[in-house]
Amino acid sequence: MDLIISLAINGLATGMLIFLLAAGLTLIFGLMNVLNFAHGGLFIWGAFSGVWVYHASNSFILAILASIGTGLLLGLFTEKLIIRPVYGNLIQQILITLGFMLVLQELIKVVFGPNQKAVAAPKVLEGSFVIGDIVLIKYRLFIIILGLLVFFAFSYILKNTRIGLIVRAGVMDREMVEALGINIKVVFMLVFMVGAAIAALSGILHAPYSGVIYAEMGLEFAILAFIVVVIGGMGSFKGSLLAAILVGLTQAFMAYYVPALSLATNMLLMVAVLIFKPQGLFTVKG
Amino acid sequence: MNSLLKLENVESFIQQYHILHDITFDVPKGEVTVLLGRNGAGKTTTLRTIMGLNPLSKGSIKFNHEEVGNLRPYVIANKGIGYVPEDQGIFGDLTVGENMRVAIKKEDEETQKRLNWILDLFPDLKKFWNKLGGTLSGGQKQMLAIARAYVNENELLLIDEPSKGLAPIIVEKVMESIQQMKETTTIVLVEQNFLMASGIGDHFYIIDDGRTIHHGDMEELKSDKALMQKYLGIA
Amino acid sequence: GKKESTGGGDVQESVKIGVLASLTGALESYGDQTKKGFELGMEYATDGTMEVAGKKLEVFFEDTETDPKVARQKALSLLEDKKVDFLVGSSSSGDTLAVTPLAEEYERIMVVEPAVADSITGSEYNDYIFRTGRNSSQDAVAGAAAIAKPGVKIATLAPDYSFGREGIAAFKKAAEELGAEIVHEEYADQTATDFTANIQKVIDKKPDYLYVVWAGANTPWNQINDMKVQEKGIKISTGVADIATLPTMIPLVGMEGFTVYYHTLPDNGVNDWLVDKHKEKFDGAVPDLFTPGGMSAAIAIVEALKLTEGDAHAEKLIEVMEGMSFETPKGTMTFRPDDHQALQTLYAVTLEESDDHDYPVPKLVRELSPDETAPPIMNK
Amino acid sequence: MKLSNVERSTWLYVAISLALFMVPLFVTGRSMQFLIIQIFIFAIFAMSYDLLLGFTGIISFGHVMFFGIGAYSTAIMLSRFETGLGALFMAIIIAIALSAFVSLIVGILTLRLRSHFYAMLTLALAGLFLVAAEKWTSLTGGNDGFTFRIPEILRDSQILYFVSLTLFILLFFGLRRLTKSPFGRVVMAIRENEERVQSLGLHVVHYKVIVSIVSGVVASFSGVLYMLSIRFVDTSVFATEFTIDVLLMTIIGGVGTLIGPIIGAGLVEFAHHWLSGLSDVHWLFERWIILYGTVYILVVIFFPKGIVGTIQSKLINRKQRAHLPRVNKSGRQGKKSA
Amino acid sequence: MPAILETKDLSIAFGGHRAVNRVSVQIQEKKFTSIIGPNGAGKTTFFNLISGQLTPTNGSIYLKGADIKKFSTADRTRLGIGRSFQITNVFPNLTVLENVRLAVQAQSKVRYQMFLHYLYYRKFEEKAYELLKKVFLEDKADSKTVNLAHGEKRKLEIAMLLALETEVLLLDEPTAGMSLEEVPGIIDVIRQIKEEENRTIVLIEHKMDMIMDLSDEVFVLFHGKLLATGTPKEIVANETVQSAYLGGMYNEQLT
Ligand SMILES: Nc1ncnc2c1ncn2[C@@H]1O[C@H](COP(=O)(O)OP(=O)(O)OP(=O)(O)O)[C@@H](O)[C@H]1O
Ligand SMILES: Nc1ncnc2c1ncn2[C@@H]1O[C@H](COP(=O)(O)OP(=O)(O)OP(=O)(O)O)[C@@H](O)[C@H]1O
Ligand SMILES: [Mg+2]
Ligand SMILES: [Mg+2]
Repeated sequence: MDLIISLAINGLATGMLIFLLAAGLTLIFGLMNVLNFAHGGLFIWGAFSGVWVYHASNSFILAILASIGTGLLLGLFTEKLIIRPVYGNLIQQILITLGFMLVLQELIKVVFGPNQKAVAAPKVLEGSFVIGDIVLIKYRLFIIILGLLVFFAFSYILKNTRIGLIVRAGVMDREMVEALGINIKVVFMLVFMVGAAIAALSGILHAPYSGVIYAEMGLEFAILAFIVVVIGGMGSFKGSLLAAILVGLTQAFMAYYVPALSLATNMLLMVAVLIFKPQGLFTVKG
Repeated sequence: MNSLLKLENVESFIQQYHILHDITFDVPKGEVTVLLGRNGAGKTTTLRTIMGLNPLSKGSIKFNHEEVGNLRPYVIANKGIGYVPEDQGIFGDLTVGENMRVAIKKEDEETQKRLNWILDLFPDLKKFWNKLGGTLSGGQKQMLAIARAYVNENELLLIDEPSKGLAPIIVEKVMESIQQMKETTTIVLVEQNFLMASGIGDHFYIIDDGRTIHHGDMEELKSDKALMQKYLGIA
Repeated sequence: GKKESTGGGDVQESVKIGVLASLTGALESYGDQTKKGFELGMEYATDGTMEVAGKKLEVFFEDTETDPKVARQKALSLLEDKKVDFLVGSSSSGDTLAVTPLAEEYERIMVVEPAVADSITGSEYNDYIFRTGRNSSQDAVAGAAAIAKPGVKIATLAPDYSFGREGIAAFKKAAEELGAEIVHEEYADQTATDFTANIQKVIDKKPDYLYVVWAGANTPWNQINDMKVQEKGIKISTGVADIATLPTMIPLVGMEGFTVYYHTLPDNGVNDWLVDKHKEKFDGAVPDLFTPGGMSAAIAIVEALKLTEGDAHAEKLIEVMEGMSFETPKGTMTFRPDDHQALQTLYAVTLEESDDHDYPVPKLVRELSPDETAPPIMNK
Repeated sequence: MKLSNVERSTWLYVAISLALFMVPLFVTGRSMQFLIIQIFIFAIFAMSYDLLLGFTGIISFGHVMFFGIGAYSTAIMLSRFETGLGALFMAIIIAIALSAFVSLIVGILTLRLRSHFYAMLTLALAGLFLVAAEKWTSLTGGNDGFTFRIPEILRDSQILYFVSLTLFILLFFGLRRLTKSPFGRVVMAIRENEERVQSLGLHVVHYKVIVSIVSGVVASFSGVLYMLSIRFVDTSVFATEFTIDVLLMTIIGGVGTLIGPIIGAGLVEFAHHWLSGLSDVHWLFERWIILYGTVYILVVIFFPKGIVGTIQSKLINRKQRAHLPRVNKSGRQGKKSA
Repeated sequence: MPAILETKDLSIAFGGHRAVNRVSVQIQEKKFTSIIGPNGAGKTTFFNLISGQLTPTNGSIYLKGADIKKFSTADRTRLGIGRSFQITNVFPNLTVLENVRLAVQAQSKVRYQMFLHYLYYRKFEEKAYELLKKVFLEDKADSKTVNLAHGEKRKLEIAMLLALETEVLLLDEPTAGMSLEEVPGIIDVIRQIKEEENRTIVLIEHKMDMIMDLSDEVFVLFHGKLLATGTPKEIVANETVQSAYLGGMYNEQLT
């Protein structure tokens, strides 16, 4: 029983981290229908810039703010120069965002050097609570809380403002939204910036979790995030959360009980979802 | 005569195609101006050019004596112009209610009053308030498109073939609604249903091959069979 | 055009060497180390003349991008266009294996450095391949030598692919020969970020040691620490890699393991020269994990050419290189005649905090002699 | 069919093909030939991808699995059995059968659903193939891979060049004909509006499954050739990077043009080779990947439909402008009297 | 005369809403049947059920006595039910001629032919061109379909339906948005098909004069149910129909 609780909590934390990673993607992919392969690039830039500030200032809070700032800025730049010319064209999106991904990834090495960087959790979040045989890693609890916070904040915003509707409408028919008196360009830009900021945030949060950051992790994690978005049903925030948690938990339990298949966990999960519930596991409207 | 919208020698290209050659017309405030013409004459393109959805290559478009040619569509819309597009422009993955919410500019009492009036006009919309726009019937979509334009207070409405796909009884309601709105709102109407066009139109312009080739009072046209035969092909 | 260009050497004025390494991409820091080490090695072995037996030495570096296809293409270009007499490389085993058959086909010596796969000098062996880098089995034997004693209970954790599986298999064999007992083998997804389940299983088995084989940036160290493995009386042991990874090992201070190289460990003149020269040339930076390897490869080539008096024909070279001993920053290395693997010193270390760095550094426990770490012969 | 009916572009392609046969006369270096062979291989791979993406509108994120199937069948057959042409022939048969089977299954499972399901299922399956290759070490050599020998005659670089070129040309003309056949027309209509094709009385799923099979089989040929050229296999032949590469090649050249992916393959291989070679010139170019990524971005901005696609539509526009009045009246007449 | 198409208790519900509710009708061979009804009455949905775009929750559909409920859209087209769409639904990036050519080809035996060039089948192209002429669209033959004006798209929709040469033609508001001048021409085309080719035509329209002019029989749908059937005259005289559908304006017109 203790073991199960331990596994569950850790799985949940992994899931939350994946959710944070996927959240930016869901927002951009789900609302704006943009397949943003540069997402991983935003993620690593968030991680590296945050860690740089963290090491310079010794303050994790500053680091988080810095990476959000980086995300917003990069988001602005990316939307204006990279994404704007290719709205509504999936194929061009793939090419241009992959190209930009390469540039972002390689630029990391120019700016921060080619080596991986070790990152420790801030002192307050280091170590774990031990209750009986249950080990609760502090940093993971922190991530779980933060993930839930992001989830509820965004669910609230999307539900209670017109923004979500406008963006979705804009994707279906840009012209019509403009003809209704809405400056869709600005709306898209803001949404993209926010998506980029969450990606960057998940980057800095990921750093102490895995203890190390490196330029190539961007694409790796972006693919994972993409899988989660699909399993959750495209564009559904709740779906992404549940799918991410499902992936986290499955990984944790498979690694313990069926280690032989743990390599294939994500893929098997995806195959199962596609075959048995192709609309996505948790398609919820909105 | 107090003119609200004035087009002078408007020309427009879509990609390399020269679609509008010379459109000139004048929309007096508080009246219904009808654009007539055969398929492909350029009526829709004219409305789209006014809305800023097509580039204006030459000529001028003045709204309230202010040049609006080639402004961004949302700027034009916010000057008080509403638009019902020919293809309805319904957001298929949004519900009827959400479609309306996207359109509503400010949520005040006035708007609520208008909304109630619209829902009385088209009870179907009320009934299917939570239904996805994409699953509506053709006529219901048309109603929704009209409703979206009605819900904000606009000085000018551009309406492209509203009667298309509507049951006769609804066409009648739409005509009535336009009559009611004339007090506050000026209307440019593209309409093929001559019964409707002649029923509510005050003036008409005939467009052919991207040019305005004739205009006059609707009453005149209704009584002048030769004119109708010449320009509209109806006896 | 076939045949015309086989056999180099006799009339040529110079001897050409092509070095393949990952100079961009995920392994670029390894490639960079090899490159720097090789350049310094040439300088050291020729006393700065870049000549041996009256012949000029020319070196060409090519980037394999860690892609077997590119590696092969670059190797072909080196062999055909540059007409090199030696190949050296490369940073990844895949790149290396895509090239070794070319060494045989063109009858050129290839010095493998630092690719570790056993199969290079095992199942995929050919006579033209010599390896100055250590192989996975050597690591495993060293890992075992560092901790295995009669009565010691060991659990293992490794990534779930051939590198991890083979590494553990070799470790197990060596450790059991030394009298230890392997109580549990745990394998984790190589891309995993959550190791708690695996660590939990290890804890359940209550071993004396947890021996970890890991490669890749997603390390389990933090989580091992967070789950208080060491507090539970389980000691950690693993191989210490390059300097960039040392900060990630802060949670492992006190662990007993082994390493291929750390600049303070070897005690010999060649290493002193290397450390000094490296600092001088590269802004005070010290040589890293694979720098001495690159240097060793260069020294091996120059020494062999000295023995053949500048003759770069492969048959001649093979003859002198089999069994050849040469001095490297890691002490004396010897190419074992059976499989051309260089037997070499590895180092048993503990990881200790250091005053000079904000990361822990390995402290020598004892040198593991070339004989002690000799891997099994696998090319038969 | 009379010669006069043959399209003008066909003559152009025939001429280019003949010219390609001459290339080894000038390019004698084995490494350059190797590079060109790689272009043929990836051109085949990219054409197969274009058939899916460009002509039918199906996105696959796991196309590499067919490449890998071709590669492993070849590697395993050649290393297990005598390295004669017989083993190679068997390998090809196995590659065809296996990739046809896999694409049939994937097609049947997902092609009746919305388009991205195919993308995701192929991604997942390619991932599973990768895991299988990594785990089944006795057969695949796992992550380390293994080397093997190929039939004596193919070891000669020139001969391998001609073999690859011939296969490439055959497949090019074959696929071109397919896209211009009545079948191909339907397939292009499916890309435009699937539902409508259905109500014309055509079974969309049949077409898509057939396309998916053809594309899978063609892709597996590129895997076979790849093995003959590098004679070493490891699990990287199932790596997602290959899918991304082939996706980029197809898009850069221009989707739905068939010739575009070929140009894309050439461009990507050469740009890659050339840019990475620049690192000797200046230290700035050590980060050549930045330039490489920038090329992608520039292509989208200056050639939004891909290189061939953009040029084609420019040409068509010019033609239309020139003939606009005539096409409607006299232009049609000519056709009817013929 | 036998019924070529027959529905029995045909129903479909979306969520709780019964869009078509137990509709049983018989459509006579070679007759002209019209369906009218208010917006949202279920007319298009009824077509969707017959042509296979939707699967009924209840009831059955018979074509010449055979139950076709299990058949796919494509199969039903091959069996002889062709339809046009209310919202124009064609291949936007192909030319107008190509659109029709595809429909002609779909009807032929070379649907899976992969090895011959499509231009080899010249007769398809000629036939397509003939059809475009029939609907007065030949001068747009080489335009991309996206670039057509609304009315032009409606004509293309009709040409494509004619190309299928099915026994039964389902026309969903074919003249909506077509100009006054052109409507009579299209009506002529439809009449001509009815008279010369003896095909069965089912029409949905809101233009009452057209219904009156062409129909042999009229069905009225109301809230998913069959409200009335009869000759055009009977229907127009029906008071329920008048109040539910036609409204005052039409009556004024009649009187
Ligand atoms: N995007 C486009 N590209 C090229 N030509 C176009 C485009 N849009 C419209 N056209 C052409 O411009 C002309 C005018 O079209 P428009 O839609 O304005 O006509 P309309 O008068 O509204 O006709 P309808 O009554 O059929 O709606 C038509 O001949 C049409 O083919
Ligand atoms: N796919 C669907 N999902 C949910 N509801 C649907 C769907 N299709 C149609 N409906 C509903 O069924 C009802 C009937 O629609 P239908 O399109 O058949 O009407 P119609 O009689 O053709 O009307 P119109 O004259 O306006 O075209 C409408 O209320 C519509 O909203
Ligand atoms: Mg129009
Ligand atoms: Mg309808």
